Amino acid sequence: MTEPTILHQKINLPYRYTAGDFHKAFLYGLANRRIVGSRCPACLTVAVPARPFCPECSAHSGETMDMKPKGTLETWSTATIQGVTRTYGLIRIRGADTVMLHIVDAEPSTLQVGMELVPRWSPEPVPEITAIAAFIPT
Amino acid sequence: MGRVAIVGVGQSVHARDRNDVAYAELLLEAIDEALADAGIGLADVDNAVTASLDFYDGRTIANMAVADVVGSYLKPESRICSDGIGALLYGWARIADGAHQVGLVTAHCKESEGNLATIEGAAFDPFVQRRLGADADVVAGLGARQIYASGAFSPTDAAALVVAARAASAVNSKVTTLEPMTIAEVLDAPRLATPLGVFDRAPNRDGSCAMILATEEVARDLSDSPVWIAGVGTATGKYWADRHPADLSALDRARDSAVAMTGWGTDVPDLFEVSAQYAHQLCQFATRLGAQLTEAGRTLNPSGGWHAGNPVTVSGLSRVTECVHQLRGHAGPRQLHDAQRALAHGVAGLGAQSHFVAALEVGD
Amino acid sequence: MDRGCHPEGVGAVSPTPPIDSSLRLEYVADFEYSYAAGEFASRFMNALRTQARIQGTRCEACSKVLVPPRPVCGLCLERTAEWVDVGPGGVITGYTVVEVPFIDPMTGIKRPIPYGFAFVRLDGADTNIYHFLEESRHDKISIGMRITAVFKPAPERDGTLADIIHFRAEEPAADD
Amino acid sequence: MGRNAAIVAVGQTDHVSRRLDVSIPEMVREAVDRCLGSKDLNPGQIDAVVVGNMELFEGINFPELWMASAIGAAGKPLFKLNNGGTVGASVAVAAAHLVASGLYDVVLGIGYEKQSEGETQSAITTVGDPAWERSVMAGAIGNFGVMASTYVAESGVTAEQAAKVAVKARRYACLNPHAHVQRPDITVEEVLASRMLAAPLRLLDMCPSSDGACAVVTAAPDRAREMTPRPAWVAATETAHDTQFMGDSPKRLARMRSLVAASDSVYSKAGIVDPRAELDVAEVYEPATYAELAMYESLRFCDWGEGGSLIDEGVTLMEGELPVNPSGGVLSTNPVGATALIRVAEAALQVMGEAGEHQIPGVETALATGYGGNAWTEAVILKGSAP
Repeated sequence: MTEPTILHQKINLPYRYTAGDFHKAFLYGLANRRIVGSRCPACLTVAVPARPFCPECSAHSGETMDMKPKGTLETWSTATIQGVTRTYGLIRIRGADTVMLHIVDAEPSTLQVGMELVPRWSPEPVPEITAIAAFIPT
Repeated sequence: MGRVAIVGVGQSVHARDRNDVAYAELLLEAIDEALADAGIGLADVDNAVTASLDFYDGRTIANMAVADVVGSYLKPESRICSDGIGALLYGWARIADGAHQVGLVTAHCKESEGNLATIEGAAFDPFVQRRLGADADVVAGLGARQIYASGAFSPTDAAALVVAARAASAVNSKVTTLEPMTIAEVLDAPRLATPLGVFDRAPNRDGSCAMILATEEVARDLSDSPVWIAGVGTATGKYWADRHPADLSALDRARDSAVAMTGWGTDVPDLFEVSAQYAHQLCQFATRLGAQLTEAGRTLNPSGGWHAGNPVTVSGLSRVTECVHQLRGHAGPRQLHDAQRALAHGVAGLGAQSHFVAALEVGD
Repeated sequence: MDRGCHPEGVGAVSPTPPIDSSLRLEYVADFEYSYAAGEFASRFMNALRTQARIQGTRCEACSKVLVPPRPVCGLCLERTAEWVDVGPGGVITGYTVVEVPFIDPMTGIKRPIPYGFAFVRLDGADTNIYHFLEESRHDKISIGMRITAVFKPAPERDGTLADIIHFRAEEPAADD
Repeated sequence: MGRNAAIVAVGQTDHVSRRLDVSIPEMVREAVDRCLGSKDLNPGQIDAVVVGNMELFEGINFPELWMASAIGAAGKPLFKLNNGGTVGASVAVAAAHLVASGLYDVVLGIGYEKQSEGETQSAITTVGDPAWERSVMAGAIGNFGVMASTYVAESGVTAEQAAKVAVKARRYACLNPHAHVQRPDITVEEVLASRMLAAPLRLLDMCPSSDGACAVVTAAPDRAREMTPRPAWVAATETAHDTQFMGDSPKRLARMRSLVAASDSVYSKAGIVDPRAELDVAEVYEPATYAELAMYESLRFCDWGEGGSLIDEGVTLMEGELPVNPSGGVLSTNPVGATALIRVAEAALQVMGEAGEHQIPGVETALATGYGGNAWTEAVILKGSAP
């Protein structure tokens, strides 16, 4: 039998994702060093990041709201992905009923559930999740 | 609705780097075995439902690659982009409603061919998550810490399931035999995504699975002891970041809707084949389905389960396949005494968002 | 959780965001795959790379020679058995000239236009393959036209269908 | 054994080149809200959701799980299909089977694509096998160009006849508020003068690239009758594929064998002997002008080689014997994952008598088809009375 042929190929494609009003509010908020959430007019769930539909009841979100730029750590995990070691956390912004994924910049052994974290803003004021470089302990 | 049976099952050898075969050839191994098991030819099949994922297969409309081997020329083939039990459910519906008589259900995947971190990365929310560069292991690690913190299960419970799965791999000819391992070795292994270690995730595998479904009339003609699909169910939970990992309402609903079709009442099935890519999830899902973790390797995942080595998408049908072998009494060294009823479970998505359950039984 | 009261930590309600400007997040998928070509493609590619031979497989049931070669004849649902040399000559069974550019996902860059693109039935084959034509002038191409494969030089061949650069007319087109 | 299923509600976005005002989940939700709103249904009445989309077109893996809450599917059975352009019709067929089997009473089917967010022509090139067609693919357009050339050679159809299809589509699109390309003043001369993309296909011979979504509710008989006065009953469905490799089907478009097989099957199941006489309207998946003419033949609306004559004689115009694509068709609107579901949805609107300005009077029997993958077909017959 012939030696198996392995085809090393790439799928290399550009994409561009249009943010609707609520993601726009959140991302432009980050660029202005603000954390923006949204509230469900039906069940009053507060979601951070802001989003167009309630994660609890699927209703259209109502108003957006500015949140205090601090939160608590609910869980974390340290992993090495594509050669980069990082600690990721799920952070509950104060007043939010949801958690958000971000990078936690702290020695993992010092992390505790419920500890307070604040954003360390990136020097670049971009409308991207990376406008927060990481969350850090207060 | 008409009664539907499984009259043939087949699997490829599941192994790391099946680079001796292309997708279609890999799937053909399973289809050949399933057809031989049923005692029919591909021409006898009147419809196919396949399960596969474009990102893993590395091509768009990836079911095109298997059109010939599933025999879909001028015939129906439909494709579910999720766990194979989703395809089984749809294949069941196409026969239960009287539209078809003999169906082929397949799943295939080669985890070794793509870069899993980028493939899994594409499942993250593109607005507020994807740029952070996480992968499915991180989602599992975040969840595992919460599960362990709740006290429901410990890393030792999870490690014990990994140990049992590795031991079971030695008596499952369709998977690569894994090195036996102790609980301590699993716990002390290098970390994957804390608190999870590298053996908490099922091994990277290539493989396929196929089965033949038939109406009651055809099934009785082909077999003295068809395995009946007594119930099917599925549900999808909230997106991973919006759902606490202890929220298993989607699994509950999938199980409840499958069991409600069976008439089993509150009787506990004789056998549970449960899918979970991460060991702590296996503790959760198996317990929630009603299995005893201490029975791992016996009435819980006698096949070894996903941790004995199946690819994503295929695990669910591999679980069904083991149930079929057990219910027929053809499970060889793994055979349970007098198994009559079984639950097979499949799962898909970041943080196990979608659950699928098939209830299987033998007897009239 | 009491959702009836104003949640703690919430500051001033921000104004409705501007909807006149859109925000689009860029993302470049860069997926790397190591596709196993499998038994049939491996054998085909090896013959193409080392000997510039093009091969198909014959279905035992219907006797059709199938290119690309494959394990199962999709029409008969039977295994193929025999390997058969086909081409390098053949006929055009359908064609176009592509004049619209798009990104080649294998390279991430746009292919130059225009280029001839055809259904080619190789001599000895019963199926067609898609491939490029050397000719990109529409009025110089026709169905039934005889063409032949132009191979890359042996050292440059890497065992893909692109080892055939394109197909060239057996009879050169008269210049206008 | 199985029970009947009927389409009771339809909703679509207004399809355009670029929806820069909404994200993918918001766009899909818009179709869902319109669909449920059209019959005053609420999300709590939906038992299961089926979604059709091509993941690589938008680059999102498991998109249905990402948008589960947005489409009201969280906590429910949720299925994702992907089989190319046919997928929207596959969604409708899956919904019908899931209902007919008795498993679910009410199923929401969704198809969508936001083509502006990716590179569809490039992504579709990855449909080719990495060992075979991929390195020599030329997107959907190159493929269609070759297919059209074989059809022209086979049937002698002319560019003018094809252009008449383009004119019909874009004019009827003006009667459909959701249609993308609406050109009331389009002429045959304009089509023939438009830019050549892949001969014989010119710009105006091709379907556009659209952002859009479509949603359809399918229900069991008792529920259907509660939800709407005149449901569109699913009288017959069929799926037929061609083989794995594109070069296997000798002529592809001309005498498209999967379309012949699938349409013959649904005609037979629905008791239709002469489709031209017995169908009241057809919504066919025509990716290019030439394809519609070729499909007339495979669908047995006319004899082989007579597709061009059919458009010349006006048979498929709205006032003709068998109107084809009064919605404007794929030539006017093409959000790929939604496109074939729109065919089914438009056929359902015709049967329900809700098609508005492009309503054909008195539709009792309608055909919808999906086309995609390697010349695959999905065919559905809807009727005004329960089978």
